[in-house]
Amino acid sequence: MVTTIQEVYLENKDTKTFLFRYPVKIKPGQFFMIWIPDVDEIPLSCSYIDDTIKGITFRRIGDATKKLFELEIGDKIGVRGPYGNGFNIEDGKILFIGGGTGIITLTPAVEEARNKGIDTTVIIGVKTEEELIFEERLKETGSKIYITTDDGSKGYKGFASDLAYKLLSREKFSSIITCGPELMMKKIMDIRNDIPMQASLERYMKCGIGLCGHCVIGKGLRVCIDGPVFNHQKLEHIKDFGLYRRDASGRKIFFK
Amino acid sequence: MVTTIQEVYLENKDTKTFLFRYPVKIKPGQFFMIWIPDVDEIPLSCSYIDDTIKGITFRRIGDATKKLFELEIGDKIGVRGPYGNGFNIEDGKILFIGGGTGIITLTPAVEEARNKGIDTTVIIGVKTEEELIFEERLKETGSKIYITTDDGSKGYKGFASDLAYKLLSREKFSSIITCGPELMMKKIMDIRNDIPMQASLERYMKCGIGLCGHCVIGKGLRVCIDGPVFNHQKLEHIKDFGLYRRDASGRKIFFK
Amino acid sequence: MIDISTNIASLKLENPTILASGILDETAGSMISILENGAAAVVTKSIGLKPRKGYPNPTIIELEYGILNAMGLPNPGIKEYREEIIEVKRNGGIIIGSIFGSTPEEFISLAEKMESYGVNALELNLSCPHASGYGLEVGQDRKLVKTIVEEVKNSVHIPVFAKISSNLSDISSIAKAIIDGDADGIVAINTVKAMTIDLELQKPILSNKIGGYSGRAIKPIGVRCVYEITEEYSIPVIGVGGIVSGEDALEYIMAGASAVEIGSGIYYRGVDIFKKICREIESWMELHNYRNIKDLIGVAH
Amino acid sequence: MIDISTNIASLKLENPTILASGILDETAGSMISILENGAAAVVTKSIGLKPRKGYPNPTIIELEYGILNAMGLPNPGIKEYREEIIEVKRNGGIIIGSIFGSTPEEFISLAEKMESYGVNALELNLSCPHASGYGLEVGQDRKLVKTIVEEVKNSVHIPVFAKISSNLSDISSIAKAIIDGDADGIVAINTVKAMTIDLELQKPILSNKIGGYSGRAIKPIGVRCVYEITEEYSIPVIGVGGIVSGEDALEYIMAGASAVEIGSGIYYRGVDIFKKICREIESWMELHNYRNIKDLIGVAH
Ligand SMILES: Cc1cc2nc3c(=O)[nH]c(=O)nc-3n(C[C@H](O)[C@H](O)[C@H](O)COP(=O)(O)OP(=O)(O)OC[C@H]3O[C@@H](n4cnc5c(N)ncnc54)[C@H](O)[C@@H]3O)c2cc1C
Ligand SMILES: Cc1cc2nc3c(=O)[nH]c(=O)nc-3n(C[C@H](O)[C@H](O)[C@H](O)COP(=O)(O)OP(=O)(O)OC[C@H]3O[C@@H](n4cnc5c(N)ncnc54)[C@H](O)[C@@H]3O)c2cc1C
Ligand SMILES: Cc1cc2nc3c(=O)[nH]c(=O)nc-3n(C[C@H](O)[C@H](O)[C@H](O)COP(=O)(O)O)c2cc1C
Ligand SMILES: Cc1cc2nc3c(=O)[nH]c(=O)nc-3n(C[C@H](O)[C@H](O)[C@H](O)COP(=O)(O)O)c2cc1C
Ligand code: FES
Ligand code: FES
Repeated sequence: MVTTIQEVYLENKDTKTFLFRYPVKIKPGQFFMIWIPDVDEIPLSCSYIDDTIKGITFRRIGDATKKLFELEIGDKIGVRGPYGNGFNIEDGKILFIGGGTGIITLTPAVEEARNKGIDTTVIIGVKTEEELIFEERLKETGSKIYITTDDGSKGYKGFASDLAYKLLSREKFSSIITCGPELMMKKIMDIRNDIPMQASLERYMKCGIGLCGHCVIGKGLRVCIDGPVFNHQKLEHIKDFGLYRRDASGRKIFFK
Repeated sequence: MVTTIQEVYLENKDTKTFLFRYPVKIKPGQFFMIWIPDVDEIPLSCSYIDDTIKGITFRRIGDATKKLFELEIGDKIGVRGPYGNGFNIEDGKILFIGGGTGIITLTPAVEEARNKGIDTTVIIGVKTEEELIFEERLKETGSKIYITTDDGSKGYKGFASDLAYKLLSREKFSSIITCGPELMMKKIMDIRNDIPMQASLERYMKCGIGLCGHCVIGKGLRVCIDGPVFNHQKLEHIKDFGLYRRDASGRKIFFK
Repeated sequence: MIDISTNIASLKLENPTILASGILDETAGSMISILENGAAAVVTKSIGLKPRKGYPNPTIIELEYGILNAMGLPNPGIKEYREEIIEVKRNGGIIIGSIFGSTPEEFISLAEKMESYGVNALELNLSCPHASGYGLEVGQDRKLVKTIVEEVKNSVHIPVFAKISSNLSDISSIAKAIIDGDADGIVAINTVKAMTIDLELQKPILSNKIGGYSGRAIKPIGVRCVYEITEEYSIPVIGVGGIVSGEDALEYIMAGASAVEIGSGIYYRGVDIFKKICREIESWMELHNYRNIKDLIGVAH
Repeated sequence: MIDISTNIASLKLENPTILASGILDETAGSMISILENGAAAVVTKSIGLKPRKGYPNPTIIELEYGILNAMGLPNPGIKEYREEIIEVKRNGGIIIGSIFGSTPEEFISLAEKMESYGVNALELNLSCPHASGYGLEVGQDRKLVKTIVEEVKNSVHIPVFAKISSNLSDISSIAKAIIDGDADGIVAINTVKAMTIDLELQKPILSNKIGGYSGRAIKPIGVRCVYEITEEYSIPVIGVGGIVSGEDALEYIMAGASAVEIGSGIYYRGVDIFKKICREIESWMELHNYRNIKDLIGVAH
């Protein structure tokens, strides 16, 4: 479906949010395939959920996101989806850990958890203060918010996973929900201390509907259909997790 | 759909009835396209209506009906449909006039009328006594039954239309429903005395679904969709009615 | 005011919808009714020199996403069909005569008769997928196609369109042959060669076994053909295949079609599909601020 | 006991279902999962000599009655793909290596590597409808087809199948070329050339514009091709195109297919479609008193 961009927000110098009409039911953690005419079609999480209006939030890093960044209110984009499974948000006390753009995917999940009255703690990890996004939006949910920066320009100096380790050793959480660089998520798997965990993965996607096989990990798990959210039981059996992803041709690219 | 012949009845030496499973709703006057494998597919009225079981009754006259006549219980035939509009059976006092195989099409209509408690009179017109069919079935409905034979071998000697003329002049009917040779029906149009009339027409059919145009009469009336039943208002404007039909190639064949 | 009138060569049409060949065009009454239902023009069924009964039934079968048919080109022959054309003309409609033959001579003879009966244009059937010796069997031979088009063009004064198939390895070279023959337009596509087998009887359902697939399912195939032809050549194209809504028609028009033909769509939406499609095109244009449908022809290139 | 095992040439299959090329066959894990979901064999995605990214997205789009794709033959190249094959073989599955090239030499080189990696058979992609210089562009040239098949056959010892397109004017002559080249089987059909245009953006949706149509809508086209080939020749045929249910598979088998490949069906029914289809075939056979699926191959002729 082609839809018209209705509102545009600049989240930081490289990140924008678009809102558009797209009246379907969506679970936090699900994503769209966004067609940027003449350029590309890329997966982007649904970052804003309302009955008729949906949003995407993206960081410009390459051709597609750069072109998307230039679009304005009234411009048209193609939207397919929602695709994927989304997060499973259950009662308890949840620790959300978002690294980089990962926080985009997590924010609607935090909002849903809060709407259900769940106790939520959020770690937002970025390289440096000016990359921070959604701080206000997350504060408004009434969650406990921690910020980490690699360079110490704001909040805790260090990696989100370092702070997570500390929080986990002094507080009791019923589950962890994370999205961010895969090595960060892998680290969290190692330190999670038997706490149930869900992680949202990113893989190169072409079809988004489980046919092309480009996003497959482990023993035939399709990130676009069986994921992008996987729980720790599944992650334990995915040997590629934290090890490698594949490029557009299907060649392995090892994480470093 | 392919169905299996479940019961076979010999109605007279050239006419048989097949019953088969075909669980759809049908109105009297609607027809099927019956596929006789390796031979042909022909239109035949639904002659027996039950929720799950339907029937066809046919007279052997050419290749297709001859082959059909040879089939037995357990044999398979293809059935498409029901197609066409069917009769409109309204309260009052109805005169049914069936000529030749036309009575096959009328009988379920008579039955429905009687089920609705309508006063029904039926003229069954045949060439000679041994061609008579459905006499018992029609008697069981409690209708007033008249039989006409061209040769006087049973009942009134003469044409069904002759007897109809007599009945119409001495009784008051609220409507006439007829099926039979087109010249007979044309005659009835002429003598109907302003009584509303419905006639079921036969034209060469190929598709049965209103596309091929083979059954078209008048100004674009498709016998398979807009008919086969037409009321007198429509019939008055169909210049081919009683004049000509078309063969398989679309050439006009004039009635004589 | 929204203008949905269009031209194909010198033929002026009030709107872009035309009745496709072989559907409800056996009798004058039928064609007049289609014109009254909003079609800007009708194409006759494909007519040959002699009467032909066509194949025995089953000749047509509804599939899940389309229609499959192998009628076998039934027609009363050019001589008897004359009166149908005369009657349509008397009523004042635009009528395009579809003809089929196996040699240039047959095509010429049919074309001349059609012209003398008063048709407004000709459509050469070079694409029927299921009639041995005719249609696609002629239409895949580049040289023969060129000769037929050329000789017909030399014999008549009305516009000549050639109807082609999607069942070609190289649609471009056949389009080229048609253009070299100096045709006034290309009609794309005819039905797609296909078959369906009944599992109970373990037989192909159509008496001819192989038939032509039309209706909803084939739209992406037809759109592709129209796009391919108009991407390479500038000849006017009439799009056909699976058009059921105004949006479908617009898709063909954006792909490069100057007008569209509609056949199986009648099964899905009734004989007034022509009116409905025109209304849908108009309301799409209104919503998108277009005033002239000609501005949409080929915009997807 | 109902026996649904089948053979194509010397290849023995537990059941007639095979994963079609290009669907969920990029990684060993994916192919192993498909084998565990009931497929008797998997075909690899079409592999070339060098890594290829394929076309930019959009490369695939869901249509109303099918799927349209123009992936552009993305693949990691024959060298890197080796480990995927080795891993599938280690797990014990039957794997058919699909390869594409533009010259006989390329095909030979790929075929020899595939054989050395341990594939059980080869599928020559002579039919991809949207990769310039490959696939259908090769597969419509009769002489080239014969040479490729012949030379590949002379270079390897495993069975060689050639996958053909429905977009051929004359499928019979291409089938003949394949048979003359001494292939062990024909796979029919690849996707059908098609296009879809978005009305809002007034552009073809796929980045490559033209793509290949698969899924439900194309079944009657595939069945026709299988019937046409097996009517004329006695070479084993694998049927592909729009198979979603056991009944669909049986339709291909009655048309003459010895086995079937399934691709887009996964979209409609999940990865366990292979198991489901086998179960549906068995229950149809039970109901109709068949014990051996081989008794149904080609019965519609
Ligand atoms: C399920 C999912 C959800 C995502 N959600 C968001 C989000 O909400 N916000 C956000 O900013 N980013 C998100 N991403 C990442 C986003 O898709 C990439 O940033 C984007 O595709 C980059 O495209 P580009 O052309 O600008 O960059 P390029 O220069 O083309 O690529 C940069 C990197 O992006 C990745 N990428 C490119 N194309 C694709 C593709 N088709 N599928 C997957 N990855 C690709 C590649 O791995 C590449 O390394 C998500 C990815 C996935 C898989
Ligand atoms: C709506 C309708 C309902 C009918 N209902 C009955 C019925 O209930 N019982 C019955 O015995 N007959 C019925 N008929 C007539 C029946 O269709 C023909 O008797 C039958 O088609 C003859 O086929 P044949 O091959 O045996 O004879 P042929 O020798 O092929 O033809 C004999 C005559 O049957 C007619 N006919 C042949 N094929 C067709 C066709 N495809 N469509 C229409 N007419 C055809 C021709 O006009 C021909 O003159 C009906 C016809 C129509 C149109
Ligand atoms: C029943 C039927 C008969 C047809 N007869 C002809 C014909 O005689 N000549 C011809 O050129 N095309 C014929 N066609 C093809 C149509 O004109 C048209 O090209 C095709 O059906 C695709 O369009 P649609 O999907 O709108 O039906 C026929 C199609 C059908 C369904
Ligand atoms: C996403 C996708 C990718 C494909 N890639 C290939 C390929 O690389 N090589 C090939 O021979 N066929 C390829 N095909 C064609 C399929 O193997 C199959 O022939 C076609 O899709 C018809 O079968 P289906 O309707 O079951 O999908 C691809 C099809 C799809 C949908
Ligand atoms: S993106 Fe194609 S299978 Fe997931
Ligand atoms: S039988 Fe084809 S239109 Fe009536």
